[in-house]
Amino acid sequence: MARKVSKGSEGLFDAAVCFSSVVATLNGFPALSGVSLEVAPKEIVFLRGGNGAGKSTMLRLCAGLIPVHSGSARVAGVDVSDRSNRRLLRSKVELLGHELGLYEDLSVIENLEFWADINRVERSSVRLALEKVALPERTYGLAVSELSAGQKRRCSLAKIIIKRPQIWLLDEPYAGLDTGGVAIVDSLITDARHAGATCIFTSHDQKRGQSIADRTVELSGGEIVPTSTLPAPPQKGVINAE
Amino acid sequence: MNNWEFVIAGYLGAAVGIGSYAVWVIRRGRRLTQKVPVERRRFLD
Amino acid sequence: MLSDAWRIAVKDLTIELRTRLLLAQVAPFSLIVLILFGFAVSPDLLVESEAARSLITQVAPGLFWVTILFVCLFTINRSFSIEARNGAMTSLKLSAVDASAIYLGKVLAAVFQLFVLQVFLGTVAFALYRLPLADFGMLFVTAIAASVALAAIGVLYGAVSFGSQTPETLNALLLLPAVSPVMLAATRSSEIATFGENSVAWGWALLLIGMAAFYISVGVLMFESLLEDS
Amino acid sequence: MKSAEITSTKSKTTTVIGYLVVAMLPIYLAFGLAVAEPHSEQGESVRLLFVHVPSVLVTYSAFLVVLFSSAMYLRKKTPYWDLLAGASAEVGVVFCAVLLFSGAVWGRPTWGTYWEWDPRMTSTAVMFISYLGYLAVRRMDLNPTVRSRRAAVLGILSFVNVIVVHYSIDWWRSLHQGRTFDQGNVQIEGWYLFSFSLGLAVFTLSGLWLLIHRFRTLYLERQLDLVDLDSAIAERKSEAKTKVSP
Repeated sequence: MARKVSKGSEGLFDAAVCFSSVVATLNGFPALSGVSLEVAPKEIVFLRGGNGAGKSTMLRLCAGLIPVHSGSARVAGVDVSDRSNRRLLRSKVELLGHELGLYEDLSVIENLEFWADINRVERSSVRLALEKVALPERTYGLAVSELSAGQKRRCSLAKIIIKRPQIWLLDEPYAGLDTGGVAIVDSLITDARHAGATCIFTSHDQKRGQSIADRTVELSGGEIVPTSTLPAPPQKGVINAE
Repeated sequence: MNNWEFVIAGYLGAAVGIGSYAVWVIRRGRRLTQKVPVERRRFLD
Repeated sequence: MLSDAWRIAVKDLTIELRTRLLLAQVAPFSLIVLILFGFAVSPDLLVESEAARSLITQVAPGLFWVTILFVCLFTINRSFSIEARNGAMTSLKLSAVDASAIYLGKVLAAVFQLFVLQVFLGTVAFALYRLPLADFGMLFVTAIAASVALAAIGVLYGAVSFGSQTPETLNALLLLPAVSPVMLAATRSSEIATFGENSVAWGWALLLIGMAAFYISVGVLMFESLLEDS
Repeated sequence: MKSAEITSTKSKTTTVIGYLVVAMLPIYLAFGLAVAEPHSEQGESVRLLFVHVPSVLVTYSAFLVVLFSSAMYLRKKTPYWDLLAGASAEVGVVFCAVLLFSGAVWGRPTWGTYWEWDPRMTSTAVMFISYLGYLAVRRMDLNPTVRSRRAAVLGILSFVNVIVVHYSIDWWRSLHQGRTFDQGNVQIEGWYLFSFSLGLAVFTLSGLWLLIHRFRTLYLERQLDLVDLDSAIAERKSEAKTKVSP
């Protein structure tokens, strides 16, 4: 384990994410038709695009969950298509997808403690994470199936906080959250950056996305739309970290 | 002992089984070859 | 790795304890199968004929293990359906655990469930079919070894059909041929344990243990290839 | 041969093999059905040996090829090994059906029953079904890479069945006292040996012929998928160009 980590540390000088003409298919459909993108370490990238533009596929590919058909993809300095490095890659990334990744029949605390255990993280971080996502304490012992949709989302957000990955991949993190929840996601992303992490996220809420991101990247038809054709970015406010 | 009916059935069964599979494979091969563009028809011969 | 396996097993068993799917649905199901088998094989049981009695006694071990085969199918399907829901398997893959730990953990949980159901069904079968018991030790070893072998094969094949459109039917098609040697050995071994009188006594039980060891090692080696998405 | 001339999956090699089979077939039939003497115990039904045993050997070899190419696929990850495994499994299943059928019709005159609960027959039936399962996995609706890898693992695992079939009689004898049926108690020598060898040659060559053709159809299917993918990528790219978001 330790040997592998030291090998990966050279990746620190690489781009966090480096795609070059990546094609990826989902059941024969080219969800990504040639994506080239570079994301610098500590950058916050807002990935936008219409339905079926390939956003989710791209995030899943970053986590090594989809095979690369052609082109090359490196994430955190690791070649995504190289299976021998898969564990190294997965120790560095975490994906918050449409699926919650929670066991409905276990309680909130059981889910997160299991998650902490299998990621070799102290169980004490579970409480901290739950406080951060502001789940009320009375829900800790409830089975996940008894939570509301928004509470489930918060619970699965807590998972990513526990893992503290180097690269955060958030697919629609704002979906189903109330105003409080939205603010939490914002502060999580900025906190993560302060801790040295890179973040790529998608959202249908353009204003929200652009207000927090360093850069907006648009996907369309499984490709990155060249920046020149994008409308001028709005004046970005100062990011308030705390 | 005379069991020609079983012998014939055995030989015939084998012939029909293997033969019909061969016909199916050949036909499918012909049909697919027509569909594949000329430059991609090379086999690893 | 073993501690991860243990955690995964505990997680699976906790979920089973909460939902009680096996206890509340599979156990009664297997019970009715056992009863119906009895009827199907010898409807004369109701009139207490001696011939019917001896027939059911003779086929009892086979009936029992066929029932366990169904139970095994349900257990494996359940084991993977909890991971399919909410994309939990993706989470497991993104975590720091080894594929072999996931394999061992799921096998361990399945072994436990299978064993508990075997004890339950076995007790019922002995009462229902009025069987003698020649060698309890051998029966016990048979049950343990068969549970391990069935679980080891089941989790391996369950991962092959995981994520397909029809995992249940595909799993049945793949799993039943694969476990048939286990079923044969377990039937013979428990026959010997029940009725006694056989010179090769422990041969079948040892064969079972061999199969369990073989499939566990194959599973540990190959599970990663089955699990990866890319 | 130029690509444009290729209109079917045949090639020089398969043509030669095909002609060889056609040339040997009448000799094989003549020897198998006429020249070889009826057996002292089995009578005419011994002639089924020249169908049954070659089909057994071809089935074994086909599944051995599945094992080998599955292992190679896991090592090398080249799609051709995967295609070879798939083609070979299908050919093996066809010959396995022939072997089960010829075994059954041979069993009727020799044992008086089409099906005897003999360990070898039973395990052969199980093997047949397990390779049908393998073929079902190859048709699974999954990402091709993932499907190929799972099929490769299964292709290796399924070979356990072949080993069980081969040794089932010995294992059964050592663990279970009782009669076992064996059709192989005919001494294969003289004309029997010659007819059997002819049968083996005909069956092996037709198996090889089928394997090559089936491999090529699978290869073409793959090519077709790649063509479709190329056009789908082009279409998707043009979709990206035309649609500029606000």
